[in-house]
Amino acid sequence: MSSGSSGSSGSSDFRGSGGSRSSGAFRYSRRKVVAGAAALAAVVALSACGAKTDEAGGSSDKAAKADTSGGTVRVGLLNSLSGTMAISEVTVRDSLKLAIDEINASGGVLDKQIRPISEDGASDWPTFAEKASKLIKEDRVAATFGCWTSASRKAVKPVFEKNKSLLFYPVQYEGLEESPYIFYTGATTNQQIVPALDYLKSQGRKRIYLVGSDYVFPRTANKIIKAYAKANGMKVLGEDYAPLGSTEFSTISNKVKASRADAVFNTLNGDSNVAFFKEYKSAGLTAKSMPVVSVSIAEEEVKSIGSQYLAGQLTAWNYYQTTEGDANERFVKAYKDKYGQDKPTSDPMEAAYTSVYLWKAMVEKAGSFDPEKVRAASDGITFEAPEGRVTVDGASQHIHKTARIGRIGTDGLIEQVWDSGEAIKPDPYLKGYPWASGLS
Amino acid sequence: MTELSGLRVRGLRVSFDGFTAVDGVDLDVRPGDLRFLIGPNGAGKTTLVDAVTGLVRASGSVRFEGTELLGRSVHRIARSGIGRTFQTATVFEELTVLQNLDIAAGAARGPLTMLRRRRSVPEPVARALETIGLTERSGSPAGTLAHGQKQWLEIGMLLVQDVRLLLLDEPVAGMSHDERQATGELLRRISAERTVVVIEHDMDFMRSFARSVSVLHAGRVLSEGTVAEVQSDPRVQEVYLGHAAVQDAGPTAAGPHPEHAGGAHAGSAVQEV
Amino acid sequence: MTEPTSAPGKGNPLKRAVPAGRSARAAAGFAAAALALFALAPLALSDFRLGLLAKYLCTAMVAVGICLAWGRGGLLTLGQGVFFGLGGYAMAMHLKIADAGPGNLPDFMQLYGTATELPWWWRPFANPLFTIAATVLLPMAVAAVLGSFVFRRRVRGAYFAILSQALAAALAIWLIGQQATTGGTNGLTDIRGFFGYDLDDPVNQRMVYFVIAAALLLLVALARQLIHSRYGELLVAVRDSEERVRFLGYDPANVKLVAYVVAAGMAGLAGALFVPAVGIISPAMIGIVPSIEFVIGAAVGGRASLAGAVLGAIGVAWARTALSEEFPGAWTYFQGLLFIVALAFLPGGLASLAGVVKRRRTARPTGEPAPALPLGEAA
Amino acid sequence: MTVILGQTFTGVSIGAVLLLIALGLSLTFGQMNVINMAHGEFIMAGAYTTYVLQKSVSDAGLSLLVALPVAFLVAGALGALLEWLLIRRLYLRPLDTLLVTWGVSLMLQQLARDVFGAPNVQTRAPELLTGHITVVGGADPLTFANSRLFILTLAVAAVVALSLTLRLTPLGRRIRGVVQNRDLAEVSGISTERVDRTAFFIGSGLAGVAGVALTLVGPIGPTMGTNIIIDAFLVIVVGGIGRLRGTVIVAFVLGIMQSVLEYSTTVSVAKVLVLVAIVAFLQWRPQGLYTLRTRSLV
Repeated sequence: MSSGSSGSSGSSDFRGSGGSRSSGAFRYSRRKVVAGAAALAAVVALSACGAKTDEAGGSSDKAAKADTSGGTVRVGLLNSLSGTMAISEVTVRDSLKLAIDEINASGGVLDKQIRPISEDGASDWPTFAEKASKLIKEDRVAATFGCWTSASRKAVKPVFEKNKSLLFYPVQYEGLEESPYIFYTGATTNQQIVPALDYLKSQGRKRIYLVGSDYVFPRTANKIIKAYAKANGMKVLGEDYAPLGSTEFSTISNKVKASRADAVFNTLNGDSNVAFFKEYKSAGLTAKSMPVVSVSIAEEEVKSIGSQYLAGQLTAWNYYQTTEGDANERFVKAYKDKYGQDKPTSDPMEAAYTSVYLWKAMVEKAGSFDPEKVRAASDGITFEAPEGRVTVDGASQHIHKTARIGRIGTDGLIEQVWDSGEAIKPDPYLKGYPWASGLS
Repeated sequence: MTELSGLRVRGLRVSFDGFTAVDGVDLDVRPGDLRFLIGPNGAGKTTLVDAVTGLVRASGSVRFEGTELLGRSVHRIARSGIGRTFQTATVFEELTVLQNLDIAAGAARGPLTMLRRRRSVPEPVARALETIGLTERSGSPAGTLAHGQKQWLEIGMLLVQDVRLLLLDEPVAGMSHDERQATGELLRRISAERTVVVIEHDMDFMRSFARSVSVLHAGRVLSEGTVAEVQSDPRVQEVYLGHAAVQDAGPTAAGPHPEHAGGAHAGSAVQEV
Repeated sequence: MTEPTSAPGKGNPLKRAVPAGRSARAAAGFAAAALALFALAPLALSDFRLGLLAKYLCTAMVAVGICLAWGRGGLLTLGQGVFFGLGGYAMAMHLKIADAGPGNLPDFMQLYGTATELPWWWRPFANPLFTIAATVLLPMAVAAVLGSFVFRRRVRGAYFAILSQALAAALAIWLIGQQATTGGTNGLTDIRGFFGYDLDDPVNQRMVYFVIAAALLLLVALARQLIHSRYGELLVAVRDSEERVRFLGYDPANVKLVAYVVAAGMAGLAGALFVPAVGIISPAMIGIVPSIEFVIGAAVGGRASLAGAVLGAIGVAWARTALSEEFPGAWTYFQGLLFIVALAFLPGGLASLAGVVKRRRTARPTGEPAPALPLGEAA
Repeated sequence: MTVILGQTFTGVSIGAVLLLIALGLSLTFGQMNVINMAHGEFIMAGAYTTYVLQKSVSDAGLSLLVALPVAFLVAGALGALLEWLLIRRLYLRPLDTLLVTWGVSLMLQQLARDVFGAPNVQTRAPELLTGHITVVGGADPLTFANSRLFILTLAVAAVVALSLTLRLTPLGRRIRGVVQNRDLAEVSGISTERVDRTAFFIGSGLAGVAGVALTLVGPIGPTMGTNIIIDAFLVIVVGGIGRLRGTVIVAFVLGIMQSVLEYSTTVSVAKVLVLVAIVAFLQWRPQGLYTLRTRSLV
């Protein structure tokens, strides 16, 4: 992350203020130790004698070092293979394995074969933290790829930061985050949500209704959408959230219908989408009268909902299976050869696939697996990804990506109807957008 | 004893979903009495006891030592000196005999006593153990006792509970002849200073130990008096014979019968009367 | 499963009513556990594994309460996640405030919230003493209110179980809905300090482990005292025959309430200590699934025996880790199988295995091994 | 006014789904007192049955009709198998049953994931069932989704069939006999084991039917069962265990409550309010809406 951001942004994330904060904690500790010991009685006092309190920064260099001796290098794959999120994350794991196999077949990284170690996050955030810790400390992996939900990323973020190990996160997300030990290879908000709004505006659809799952990404996305709407003469007619996993959308579709909006901006996740679109169609709402722009529906989801319900609806991503280019043809073919001809490829899978190659390129540029050296080498790394050329922005550790609006066809594939023309520079805090100044 | 003491039931009525199990019972039991309640199945004997002890809701009036019991919760009634046993002996099977008695003796204990361990055997418990002859078994789980011993343990629990009114539901069912005699002697001793009401089907037992008898039929008191008086009452004979006729006609005990199983006793009772 | 009682025979039986060997054996077991927790585990385990053990011990603390309330009291405690969560959130709120430093809002509120100052219900948690008290007392208070309603109305068996689950679900959904002030689905994450100690420091992580181990032993001792007190005997009596106890002049609602409230306090403390051990508390630790998982550990080990419940909880949590590391794609088969085999075929849990062996050896008749559960009454 | 009427309609359609998923439980939980956490996975089995059938029967309407009896048999067989393998050992231990069947549900979910893949699968609905009928026309028309109408019809038909079976057939009498007095039924020569298994077969089979219907409105995936199971249990508990009448009324009341509250607040708040209302209701009537007054003693 850029050291400059800590000063200006109100978010003052811990890293920027790290130095001053820990010294504050030190002063703070003297006072609190008395209170704490009194309250927790002899037990705490006893163990406190044995433990050195935090002499600022003294602890931080005990990070587990990656084990890169021998002919292989281990990397971690951290995805939910069970629980509710498995419906999405298993395909990401498959895609990561494809990239690793390809790289191994072509000689590996720095002449070492990659050995993937897969762990199940079980759709449970503390489990993600536990498994991340295990990959870093026990398996001594050189890097970890995975996580899907914002909650799982938030849970593992301190683990990677504490241990100074790298995570490659492949899913579009809500922005407002930069971590020195995370590379974000999915879209941030200005590469997906803002272009989608631009598109709606250009189509003259200015009265929109917001539907989302009740968690960080939709709520943040909708905050951005409302700020955008205010600045661009659009109107948000309503905003509804359903608990994750909720499958009852009759009331929400009633509200949407009654609002007579021009379009719906949909940030629902997972199972809820299936129920929502079935209800949407039952209510007589169509892509013509009131199109839905979805930011979490990719080819895999289309397949599970059915084009019967989705044909004509819009999506906003950076990649579709139909995206043109040799790199994508190779990717789609390799994926189908490995996992089955009926398996579609999607944006998060592509971002995951790309992330492994980006890591490889960074390692090779740095000539080392050392996370600090890899980070230092990251700026300007490019890769001819299935979605087109992507470039790593070293300061934010996000990547430049092209935004694409697609329309779902009756064949279940998504056809691109608009793109941003060039790769958009990542701007997770939306600093380049004046209307977004009040957001964070 | 003043006229306030003893059990005094007036116009007691209990109904379940339209079925009236007890239909206006009046009953007086004096202290020192050993009253037997008899009657065919479904006569409302157990329901009567249930109503007195607060287990089922009832209308009318039940006074014990001058205090109205109806409307009070079960444990409050128990604390005012009324104890009962059940048709099937219900002791705490996983607890030892001693623990069973200790719990029965301790309803009035304060929180501090409750949260400490039992370091010694309380005097009343030791006495009760002697009385019911289970001193040797005091450390055994109650579940391992023989059937008769369990029933004694129940009576022992009433003793340490120090109740002044004992309501016993078939206390000698399933006991051997000797055990019955012993139980009867025990009840006689107990009734010297307390009021005892016994529901019983065993007519031999009743004849041997009852001081007075009430016959219930169809939720009402049919007859009341000494054993001899009741036995000679033609209405009682009619009810038992009539009931027997129904019983013989077919074992249709499956109906919406509120009374628990126990048909076998009734059958034998018929021959006794 | 229940305490072994001396065989009848010589001497004054009343003297032996309080078994003599029991305390000595318990003391020995306690010493062995302390040795294992304080000496062996820190020596044998890596920092990472010790951290995991700390997490397991937290579930074991919940299991101590479950042993008391369910194993001894027959209460179907399927909502322990609520109390665990209350304790956890109380602690995490304080730590987030402390992490942010005086005058600052916790990081997630700055990112996702609209408030410019702490919500009123956050403010008391700035005080460490209030927080420490609240982690235990808040769950106990909620349990007391809930329990006094539920037990007095004689909601029992399946009703109580389903009702507890409904509450757990309601609390989880509410927390998720209040994202600006509770962190929503994310929960409260990235907790860095613990009463002035930097949690990044492995030495301090160890300290947290020792605190948790000590707390567990404390709870076990407390539960043991309760179980062997007169109250403990009464509780078993209530479990086996609630009506009978009522006819002895006790109000079973109060008896159950005590066990329920104590179990809630234990779950709350466990939740509070889980936070520094794992660095996160989220609604995922509160809902129906974690509530079931808490109970399963105790059930597999043996609900009515303290050692069984504690070891079961640790064992099940450990098995989850080990199986999922070994078979990331298929571990739920093994986990499901473990629950099925242990519960369907060993009603008293693994602890009853020891009991079976012991009984064989002494060839003594005993009572029913399986504690009767009071669902039949609800019918 | 239109809103209230409209939300009542919506509530009825939510209630229809609740009723259908709870109906099987009214037998296995309501009558037999078995807390079967794998019930949701039986619903899942029904949904996957529809998916599999659509691979061979291409007409969406026909395959849906064929799926109904097949799913009943598939889920019913699973239920009978579960009863025979595990539940019959656990009749007196309800919480153990809950935990054991939870283990079963974990395994069934993983099995679905391994057989059908982790992502959700798709079924096609007949076009007729993706539309709606207009009840009241005008600017703000009152509509009722055809899929919900189908589910409502199916639920009502299932309720009628179930209650007729329980009341009129020898099997139904035997089931009720066993429920009311197990020991007595046994001595009267009824094989309680067989009755238990048959009842479990029917209850689980109804879950399968519900699964077929759910493909019209929701996702078909390995975890679809877990999302709905608690709602189903709540319907039974509030309705009164063992009372079909209560189940029906409560399903619709909860549906309408949810939809009305949802309209005026948010989904989360509505859900929390409904749950709190249920808890409060059970304080008032601890045995549910309808109770069998029994004189169970100790």
